[in-house]
Amino acid sequence: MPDDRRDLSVTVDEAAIKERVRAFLARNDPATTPPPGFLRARFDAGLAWVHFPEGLGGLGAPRDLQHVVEAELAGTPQLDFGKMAIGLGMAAPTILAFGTEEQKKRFLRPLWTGEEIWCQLFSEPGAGSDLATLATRAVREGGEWVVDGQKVWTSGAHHARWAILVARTDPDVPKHRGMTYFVCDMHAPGVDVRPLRQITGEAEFNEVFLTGVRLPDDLRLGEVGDGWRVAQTTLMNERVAIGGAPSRRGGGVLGTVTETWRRRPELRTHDLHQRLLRLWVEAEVTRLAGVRLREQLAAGTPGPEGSGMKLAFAHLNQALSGLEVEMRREEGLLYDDWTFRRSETVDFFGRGPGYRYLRAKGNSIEGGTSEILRNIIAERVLGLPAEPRVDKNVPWKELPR
Amino acid sequence: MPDDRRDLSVTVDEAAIKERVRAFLARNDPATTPPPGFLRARFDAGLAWVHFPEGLGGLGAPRDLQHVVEAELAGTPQLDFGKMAIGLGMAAPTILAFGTEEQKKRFLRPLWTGEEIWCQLFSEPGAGSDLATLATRAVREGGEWVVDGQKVWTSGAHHARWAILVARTDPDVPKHRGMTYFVCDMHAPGVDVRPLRQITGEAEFNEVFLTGVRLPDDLRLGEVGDGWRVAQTTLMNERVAIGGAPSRRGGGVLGTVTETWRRRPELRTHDLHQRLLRLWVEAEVTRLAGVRLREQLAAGTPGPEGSGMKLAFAHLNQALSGLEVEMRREEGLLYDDWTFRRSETVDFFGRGPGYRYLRAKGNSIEGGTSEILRNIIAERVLGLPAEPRVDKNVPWKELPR
Amino acid sequence: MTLLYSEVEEELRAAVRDLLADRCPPSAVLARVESASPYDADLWKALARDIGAAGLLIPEDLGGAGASAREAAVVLEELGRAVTPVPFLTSAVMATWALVDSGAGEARDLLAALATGETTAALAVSFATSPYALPSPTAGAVRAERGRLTGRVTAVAGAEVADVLIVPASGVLYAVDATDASVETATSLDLTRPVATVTFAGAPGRPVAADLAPLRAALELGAGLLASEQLGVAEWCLTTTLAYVKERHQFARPVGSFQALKHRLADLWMELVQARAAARNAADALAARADDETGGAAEAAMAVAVAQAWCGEVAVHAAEECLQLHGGIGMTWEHPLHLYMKRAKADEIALGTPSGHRDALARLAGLPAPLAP
Amino acid sequence: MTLLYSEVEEELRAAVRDLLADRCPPSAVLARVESASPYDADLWKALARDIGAAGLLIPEDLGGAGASAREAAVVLEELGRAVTPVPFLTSAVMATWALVDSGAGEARDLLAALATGETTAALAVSFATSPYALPSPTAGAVRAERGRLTGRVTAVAGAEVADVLIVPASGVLYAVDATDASVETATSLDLTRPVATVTFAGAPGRPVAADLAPLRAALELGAGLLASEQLGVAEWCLTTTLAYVKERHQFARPVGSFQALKHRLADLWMELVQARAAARNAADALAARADDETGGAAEAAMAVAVAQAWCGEVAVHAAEECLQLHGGIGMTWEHPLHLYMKRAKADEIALGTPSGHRDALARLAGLPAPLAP
Repeated sequence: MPDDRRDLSVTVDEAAIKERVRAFLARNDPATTPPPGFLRARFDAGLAWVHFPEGLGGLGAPRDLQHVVEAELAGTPQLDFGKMAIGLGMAAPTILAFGTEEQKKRFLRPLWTGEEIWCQLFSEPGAGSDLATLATRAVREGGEWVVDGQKVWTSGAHHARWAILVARTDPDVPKHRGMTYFVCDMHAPGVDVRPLRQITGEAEFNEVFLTGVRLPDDLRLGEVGDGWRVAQTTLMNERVAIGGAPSRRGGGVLGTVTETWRRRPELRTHDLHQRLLRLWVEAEVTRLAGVRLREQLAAGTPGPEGSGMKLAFAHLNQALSGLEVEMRREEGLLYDDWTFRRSETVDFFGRGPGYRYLRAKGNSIEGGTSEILRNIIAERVLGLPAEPRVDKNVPWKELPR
Repeated sequence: MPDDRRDLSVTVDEAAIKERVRAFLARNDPATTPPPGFLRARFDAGLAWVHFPEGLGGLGAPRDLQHVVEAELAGTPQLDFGKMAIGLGMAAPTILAFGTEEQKKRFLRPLWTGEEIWCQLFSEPGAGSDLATLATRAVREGGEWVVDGQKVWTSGAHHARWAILVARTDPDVPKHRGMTYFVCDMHAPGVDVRPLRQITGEAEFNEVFLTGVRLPDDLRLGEVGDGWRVAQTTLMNERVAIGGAPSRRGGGVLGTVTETWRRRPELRTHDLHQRLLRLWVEAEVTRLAGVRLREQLAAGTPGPEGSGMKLAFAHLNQALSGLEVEMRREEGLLYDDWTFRRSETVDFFGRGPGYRYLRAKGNSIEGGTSEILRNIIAERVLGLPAEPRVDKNVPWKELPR
Repeated sequence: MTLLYSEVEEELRAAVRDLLADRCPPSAVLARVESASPYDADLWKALARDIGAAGLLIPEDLGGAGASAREAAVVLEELGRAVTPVPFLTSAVMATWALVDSGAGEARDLLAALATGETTAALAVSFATSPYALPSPTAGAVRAERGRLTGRVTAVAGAEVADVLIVPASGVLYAVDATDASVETATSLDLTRPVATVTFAGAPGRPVAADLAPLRAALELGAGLLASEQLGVAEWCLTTTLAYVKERHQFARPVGSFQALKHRLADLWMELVQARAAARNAADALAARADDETGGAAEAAMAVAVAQAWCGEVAVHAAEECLQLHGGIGMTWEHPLHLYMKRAKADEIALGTPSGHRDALARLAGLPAPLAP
Repeated sequence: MTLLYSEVEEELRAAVRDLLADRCPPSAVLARVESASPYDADLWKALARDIGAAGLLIPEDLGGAGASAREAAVVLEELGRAVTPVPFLTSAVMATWALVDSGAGEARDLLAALATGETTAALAVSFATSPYALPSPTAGAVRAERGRLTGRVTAVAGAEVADVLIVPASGVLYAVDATDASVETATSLDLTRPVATVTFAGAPGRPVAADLAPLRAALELGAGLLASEQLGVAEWCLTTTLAYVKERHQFARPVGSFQALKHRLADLWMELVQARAAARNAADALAARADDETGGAAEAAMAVAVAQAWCGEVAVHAAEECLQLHGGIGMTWEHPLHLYMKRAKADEIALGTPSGHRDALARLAGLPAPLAP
């Protein structure tokens, strides 16, 4: 099998892909095929993610040929990346790497077409930066697992058909060794999703309470006790997904601030001007670092800059949005809307400066705090020695909490 | 004895001290008595440091009455505080607290009159922030100690008659328990003082090499093995001595920068202006914090702000001197003098901006690095937990280095 | 002059703190800010009655306590520490001081009513107004014509609980009954001190000062004492963060044992040490200024500008560190810290931004701007 | 456009690095800076001969390598990393580019001599001159009268090793033999690139450009490529610090295991990631600009200003962290890091300060200054 795949990827080049897209479009006219059907057909044609194996939405082709497909299929029905981010960015690569053939066949197609939405049940109130200390228990009963616990910061849980879930299956061994990775059925009895209100007023995330949730063993992903290793695949993919720079100079949150600056000369002061110029420069060098990082990834020499990009973006968004509130003076005393309601996205551009200011505070927490990212850079990139560890060889149940 | 002292301090008030000064001046006319003799007589009159015991330069009076003496004796021969800083600020309180009666009698008077200069042999190339790891050995031979090792950052060693010295007397016990505190005879054979050139070009400090230096046991201060505790007294007094704010608004290094700012309008830019205003504010609030700290000390409720003051001064001096070099543009490319020569003082005002910039770098290292000061604040003031320690119960000789 | 707290001040602080601990825990504030009346009128009455807060700055002959800016500052530290939704700063400090500074007869009558706490007032100016840029007599937002006021003022703090509005109009300061104006609360960043739009449509006004000098004095006092409120906000943030990082474990250690956090908290603590000195200095200089009408004005102006330039940013920094070091829980509505962050950010703008105060220092400290090119 | 290094560039880097490791270790630089000749003439010859550094930017038809700003940037990274005391930036980049940009006959003759490295040149302008404020033709420091130059220029970098000085005088660019001028080395902050005062007393000059546009181009190229030197300086500081904190033990741990230091070094590393992208972008834009005389100018100007605004401060920050994290040993003359700190601080001023470049960006990026009050 691995040999077959390698052969295939050698034969699939840009021309072959273009030919394949042409043939696919000939069979499936986007103007007349309803979107769900069109996407299903696209998956079956191996044009979902070309680097996936044949039969699972791909062609076993090099990853960087995906852009050829996207260019050729521009204007055809597209995915709703917002709702599908966790499925596409985190669940799919994990299922591909650790799932059984049955699991891959079952889950990947509706995941990619968006017919089944996924969410992530990792973080807990007591396990944030130290995810491996999580306490949600999964206990085996015959061919099933009974899951009890509380998860938090789950976006899209109220839409989700499935979740990726890490739970503790053995509290008697050190924390990294006693976890198992599951696909959680979000329609199972005992799954309770509650919106979690944020400081912005709205609820982008949920708390998910799991009470006696029964999952058949064939929803387990990877070996029992191997959950940490499986989760690493998920998390690595998460960080790659987050660290994207705006590709346009002066774009992102900076753009909203500079637009106000240009439009409202009466708000300008020298202090604000000097600070804005510094932030403009910081945004631009960060954008260039992102451009360079993408070049490195494309050239096949992935650099460790990814964690740094997230660090830099969090800082920029926070500094810029803080500056904007101050710049507006009297208007900065106002807020657009405190209504408690669900929100599916982070709306940095449609909402007011107060929202941007508050929401940007989460940028240095979600998806790895800036503190954890600095640890990762220090240890994995710079090779600095780890701190003395006190939790390495202690059974999970004996850890101080 | 302690009871006598307490009684005395009750009876010595401001009026009594003024009377005592009057009587002293009647016996010792400052106009006709040569300075050394005048100072010796002042010491003998108990007017050196009023809070010291009678017979040792003091009156056993409250410390805050010292200013009365200083006011009354203004215009009379004064001490050379520059050269005598270590003797007055560090050696004297340590000798008072831990010396034998013989040691106090022998050392305190010439120390205070300046007839004997003191220096400090604490830091070593391998023991900076972690002073307790020091490696200079003192081995007992009969009634003497034989000392071998290398000390560094010793100011005034080339003038000094005596030094306060901490050395390792037992390498087989954990590091804090195997040290002993000595008075080192700087005229003893085997003491080799070499000037240590700094990045400013000059040598303010020395390296001191100790090779088979023999010290009689009566130069030991405190018990054998008790050196760490004795040294704490010295270091606490050092930090009190360092944390002094300029009492004048706009003074210190800030003053030299603002003077240039006012005198040289052609150098001004908005960036520099905004940065200077911020630093001016930071300097002013730091000055006010110093005023408040001194009020607290005088009111008998010493606050923990002392370490913070040193931290703040280091930052201010570095930021201001860096700004000044940049502000001068072309002139900032120049330097006044790289000559390798001894220097007795830190000349922030007589030298050029390049010197100030370079010398100020030492402000966050000497007398406790800013990192160590932040640890002290975090643990002793804020009560944050210590980090896991790996050097607590390990014999000194087995520590990794 | 002293930057320490006197015994009387410490007693005042203890009384306020006890009352607030009892009546205004963070959970109560959180519940209140979403109710129809974000200001806590009962608590305000209790503060006025039990502590004498409403009349603190009012002369004794008018029924007040005749206390100074120093005591008011201590009250504000505590109100900041509890983000208490009461109109102390807006009524008992700013509106009151405009009337005290005026000294006109009508002003004195109003002060007597304010001293008991039965009547509450507010200055009808934007809360973002700095002491350095008053509305000019001709370009002001409100016009007065034969005692009738017409116009609109946005972002007024404390207006919805005010019985009387003190309004600059055509270069004169008027008192207007709130029932004669329309007050519309705006959706505000600071949930615990919302601002409102106040509209006058020919409202009858009683002149309480012949010019706007008392308004300037009130804004300066407000700005100087706001620094103490900011200190209180910052203190709650630091204290709460310290407690949390000592207790919260990750990697089987209290997160407060991680050195990077310890160093950041040490730096933040030093900022608060400086903030306390600056805030006390402003309060002390304002108190001395009131005693000494001739000298002291320049000293007070400088002390106010320094305190505002420093404390506004410290409070924001403390709130931001508080949120970051709380991790996810800090992003939830349920945890009260967002109330402090919103207050800190709004306070940074209130009565002049830090950079506005630094610009004032450029003049006051003789650090002139670059020559025009 | 690419921000990566090409294979050719990596080979060039390896060749320069090998040569410098061999000929110019920090100890050798430390010994040299106090000698009578702070510039290393032998090493400069070796760089010119073995690497072709002197003629890198000179067209092939004049005996140069015809390479672009991208390759020169790589050489400067390595020279920065070793604080090498050779006149590459001053002669082979700045003086050379003024002549290349001019293209006049006399300029071409000089370029042929510079290409071999036998002749070295320097621009007779203050090293603090930014590309945005050229000496005006009438107010220049040097006057030309019938081909004779008179005047004085201070803080000229690379002058004492120059055979030829390129001098702006009365709006024209002249070449003057160094033997006809007086060059006096000043005591300089940067020990590895001292500046000098150059005096002309009726020195004979040969016109090499009819106006000062080539000078502006040379200063812009110099500023843009200085960012790569600053990157090299910063890299040495970070690398040296990392090695030290891994090895230095205090409290029985490598000091690099303390989290506060780890976080600072992680932040510094990110600044360098950004600096590398900015420096590469400037080099790339300058290379593209040379190819495309019509477009590209605005892009290059912006890339240069961004790189200078960022990299100058990063190099200083890296040097300052390097010193602080070395503790006492970093304050000694014996450790080479002070050479990097002095270079970094002087480079921050050279060819425009970071804020000067930010001011340029206010125009280039359309972020106008406040209206005059």
